Amino acid sequence: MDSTLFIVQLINGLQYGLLLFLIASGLTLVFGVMGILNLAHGSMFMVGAYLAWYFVQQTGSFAFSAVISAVIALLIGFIVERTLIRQLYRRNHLDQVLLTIGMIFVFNALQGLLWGNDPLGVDVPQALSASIPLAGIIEYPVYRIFVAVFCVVVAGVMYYVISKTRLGMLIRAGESNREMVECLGIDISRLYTIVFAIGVMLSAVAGVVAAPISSIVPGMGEHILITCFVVVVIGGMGSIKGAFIGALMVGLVDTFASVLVPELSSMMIYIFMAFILLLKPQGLFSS
Amino acid sequence: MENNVILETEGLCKYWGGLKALDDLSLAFHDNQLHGIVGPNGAGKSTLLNMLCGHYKPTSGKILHRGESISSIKPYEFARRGIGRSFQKTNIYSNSTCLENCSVAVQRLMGGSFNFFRSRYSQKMLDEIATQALEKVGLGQRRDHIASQISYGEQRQLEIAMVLATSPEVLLLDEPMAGMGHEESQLIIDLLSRLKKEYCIVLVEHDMDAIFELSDQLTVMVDGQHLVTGSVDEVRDDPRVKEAYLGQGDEVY
Amino acid sequence: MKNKNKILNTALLGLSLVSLSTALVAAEQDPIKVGVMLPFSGVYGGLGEATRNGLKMALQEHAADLQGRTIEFIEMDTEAKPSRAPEIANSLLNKSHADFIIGPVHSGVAMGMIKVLKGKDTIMIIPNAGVNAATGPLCAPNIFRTSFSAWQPSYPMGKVALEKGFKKVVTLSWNYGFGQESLDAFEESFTSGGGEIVKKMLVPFPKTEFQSYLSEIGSIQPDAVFVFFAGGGAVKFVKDYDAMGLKGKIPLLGAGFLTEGTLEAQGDSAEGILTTLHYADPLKNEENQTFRRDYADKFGKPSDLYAVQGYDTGLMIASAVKALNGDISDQKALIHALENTKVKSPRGDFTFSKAHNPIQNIYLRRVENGENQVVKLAASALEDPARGCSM
Amino acid sequence: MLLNKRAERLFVWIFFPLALLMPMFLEQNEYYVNKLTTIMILSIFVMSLDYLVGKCGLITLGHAMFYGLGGYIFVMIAPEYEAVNFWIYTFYICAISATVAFVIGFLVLRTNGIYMIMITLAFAQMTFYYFSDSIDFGGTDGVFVYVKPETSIFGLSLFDLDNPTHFYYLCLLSLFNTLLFFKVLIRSRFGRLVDAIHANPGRTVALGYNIFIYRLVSYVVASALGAYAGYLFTLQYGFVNPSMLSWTTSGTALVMSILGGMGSIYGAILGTLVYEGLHYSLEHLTEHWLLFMGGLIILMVMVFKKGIAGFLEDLLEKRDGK
Repeated sequence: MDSTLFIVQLINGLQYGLLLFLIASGLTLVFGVMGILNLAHGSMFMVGAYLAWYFVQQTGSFAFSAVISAVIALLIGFIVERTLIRQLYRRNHLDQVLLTIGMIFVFNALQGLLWGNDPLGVDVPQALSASIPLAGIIEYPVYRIFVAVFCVVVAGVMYYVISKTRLGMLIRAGESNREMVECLGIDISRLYTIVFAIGVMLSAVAGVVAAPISSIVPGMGEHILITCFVVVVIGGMGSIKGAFIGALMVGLVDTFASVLVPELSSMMIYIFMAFILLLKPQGLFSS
Repeated sequence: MENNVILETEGLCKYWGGLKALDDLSLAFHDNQLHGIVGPNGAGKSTLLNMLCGHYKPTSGKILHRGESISSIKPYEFARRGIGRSFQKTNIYSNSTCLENCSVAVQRLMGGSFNFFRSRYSQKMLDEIATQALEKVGLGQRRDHIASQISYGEQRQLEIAMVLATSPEVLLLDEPMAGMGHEESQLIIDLLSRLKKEYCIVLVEHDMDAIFELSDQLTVMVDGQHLVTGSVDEVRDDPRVKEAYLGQGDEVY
Repeated sequence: MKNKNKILNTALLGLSLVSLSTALVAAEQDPIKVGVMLPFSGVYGGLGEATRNGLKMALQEHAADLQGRTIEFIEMDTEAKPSRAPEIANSLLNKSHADFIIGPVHSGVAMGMIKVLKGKDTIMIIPNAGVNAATGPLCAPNIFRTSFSAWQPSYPMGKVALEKGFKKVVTLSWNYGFGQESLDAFEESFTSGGGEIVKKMLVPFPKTEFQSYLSEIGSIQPDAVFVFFAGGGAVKFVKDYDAMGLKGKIPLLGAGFLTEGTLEAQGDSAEGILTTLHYADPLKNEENQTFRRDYADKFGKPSDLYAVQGYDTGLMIASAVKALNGDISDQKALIHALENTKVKSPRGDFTFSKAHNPIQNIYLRRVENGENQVVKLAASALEDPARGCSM
Repeated sequence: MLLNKRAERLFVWIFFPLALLMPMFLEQNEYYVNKLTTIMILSIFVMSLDYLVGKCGLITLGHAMFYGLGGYIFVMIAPEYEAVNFWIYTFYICAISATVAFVIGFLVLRTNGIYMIMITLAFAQMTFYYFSDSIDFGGTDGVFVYVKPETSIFGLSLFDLDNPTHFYYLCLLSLFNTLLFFKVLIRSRFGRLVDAIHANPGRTVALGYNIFIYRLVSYVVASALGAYAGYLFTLQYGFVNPSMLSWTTSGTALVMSILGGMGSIYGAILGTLVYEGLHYSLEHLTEHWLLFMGGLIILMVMVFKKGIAGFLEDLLEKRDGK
């Protein structure tokens, strides 16, 4: 591989990794604070993409669609937490796995009912539809760069919120000690609702921004979910920082594996994960 | 007659991050003696016990069993060397009968734990040893009761019975009388005074009356550090102890 | 809105079927049982639905050919899960005693079905799955196919590429049977005419993160790229190909599925892509014009390739039943009748090869204004070599 | 007593005699015989999972890996056009998958809880992709088994695997043996340790047991049985496909297991029967069966925690109480 191609692939890997971070961050946040393993997280990614498609069809404005989709996702998160997830705090991981598998079924069925099964696509918003020349004949789409920047901004905002604000303080406290937060006189169940809804929204927003660069198909959530698992397991369950590092690693490993060892490329991230876990059974940044 | 040293620590330290839970502790525990350990909350008593049974690994320093360093062996190997422990919070198999609780303990010595086919109920000898352990702590009549349905005091006794059923030489007891009424405590005190004739016992306990009554050797710890070790009378009269306790103000005796 | 239409249509379809069957209630014979094994949920759900619509439409139109016999449909959702295929096929064979079993879309499911149905007392007709083996090593008297073998649509593209003067080509596909067979077929005709495959890339199925592959293509700079993708993957690939600036610089060739049912989602990115397939929506022949008009009237949405394949399956059944005067109890006679059917399909007339695969025209198409316009006939009456079939 | 719950005895006494007679009623309809066979094969698989999750407390989301391996190992080691001996290959397959489970268990069991769920899943995905991408084993299209094994022991052949009814009885026998095996295992001294480790791992370590070894042995045993189920499934229709290894297979098996009653072992049969029955009827009722299936699973987790076995046990106990 010559050096220009290497750099292009590096960009590809980082960009993919950043998108993975956006999806995985909600998963790891919800797990870290609430101890809930949400297998339906991928379904929310799918829901985000379908919502984006639907509203772009209706209104033609991507930005508007993004906002309204995020709000709807927040609502879904709120309702799901209040009605279902709430019952699970004192149960074991097995019940969480089963409940969220049931949710995957329901979301998939609803998607079929509401939007059918044809592959759909969302156009890249006009303002971001250009490409910039990169090397040789290769151009790099501006939208992908926008996605990468967006993900970095989200990461930055999350870092700020968690380390500097009151909500962040509660989140950190909730991670380490549920009783302590309760002693502080904070309504922990409200905190949980907020965190879960934010987690759902992050996943859906990832679906929205990924919509123009992916094909919107049934089952898109499950595929991405498993990749997100790899990310958060490598990073350490519950660690946002870990999810960030893990996502970049997975993005790079996946990209370079597909070029260098194509026969093994689909297995490579799992092999990589097994390797990390051999060294650190709890992931890189587990708390 | 000088009793043999069974268990020793040499310069034992445990740090949690920057926090020194245990700092440079050197103690010796003797056969057929009860060694009491007291100190205010956070003095490092439980940490010490957790290290003596292999649950925590020392940051530095050594644990010696019969002169041999055992700091690096696996937790379950401590029990195999005859170092048995009870826990601060009741830690039993609460959905099984008392007999079954002890049977698990006995089975380790009896063997057959990899026998897939032979019924666990088919060996008399195992039952007998387990029953003996129960009888030793006075739970003979509770043999076939489900552990979660006996009284709290009895559960603490059961826990000691389980340790006894492993045929240990060292008993590490973490507050066996915590949360008990006076009468129940008295039962345990009687039990321990009988047991200390046979075993090396390390007892961490907040009940000062009990510990003064039972201890052959007594160690006072403060803030993870060793303050004083000696007989009950020596410790009672030591000015440093008074100061430490008065200074802390939360333990009165 | 769209959904309402769908429900309404389903209801209408149901009604018309009811009226159809009541009209023929006088007929004394048992109904002909047609088992349908298609995916109605998941990624392939849309394909399954179109195929079923086409099938029912043909059998309704040709109700008169059935010699008074009615049709009873037994529909089973395969979920495109191969591991469930044997069980469902078994249920249609042994529980419902279906005379015909139509399906599937997915090649893996086809393998599972063939395993159960091969040589049994039913006729299996494959309306889509293209796995070569079905009319190759696994061919059997009671297995027919109305669609194509993986080899068929891709083989003629090799010649087209040579005609266009391409010498060095990169091929790319998902790493699964159908994709590989497509690439092999292209390679077969392309290299035999002196072309060179500079690189063959296989993407793990169903991965749709194509950036690294596209970057590599950009750095190799071949004369053209030949790909096999379908459905969601095809949408994503075509859009990414454009976004990476390769469109217009390196011509994109593909097996026709690249631009079937995906053009709307692909948008402008698909313009100019050359593909070969046994059908194209705008084909000028009369059958196709009528078919497309009627289908759109009936189901409220435009027809597609999969609807055509389902439709042809229906035509084939109707014509065999007619030839036998409604008596399909003798399997040998039925197979004979089916073998000799000449299907007047919207794709143009076709007949069956010895291995029971269509002998059909393959068209070269080019995407213009969001439609696959026919450029020319790439191969006329092309017959699959049916390697390994000993029938 | 081997079967210590009343509900359990009742079930075993009703189910097995009934299952024994079933083919007589269904002789004319091969489909139901085949369907029941599939259910019994799945029950073996679910039972091995139930043992791992419910009895040992080892939650895995990768058990399908062994189900698939059972089939693929057979395809790998058996000659394509020659009938091999069923029993010998049963041994080979169990031995090979046990070896695989030993190695993987060694890595997986170092972790616990959520990590174990994830890592088992990762290993299963790894195998899934390996077989999906492998051309030698048919990739996503899968492979056929052209010749079924013969079943002679010392020249005596009891089962003809091409005959659905014979195959049915082979699976019934296998299911019965698996149930018996697990029941004996749980009653044994090894079973005492399994119970102890599940109830209170920390205490068990403090009593001097190396719990890792016991977990590993359990994992190996359950995996080998899972592989045996996959082997039977492969033989039933002579077809192996990577989707046997997919995580949804593991997930569905978990649902069946909890529906039946986690840790009850015989509940695995109940759970599989009911799940498959529901699936079958919903599928025939509505195109949107997925919605109802999902709803039912959610409902089950919320209000039907103990599963069918637990429900039956409570019911019988209540009656006894009166």
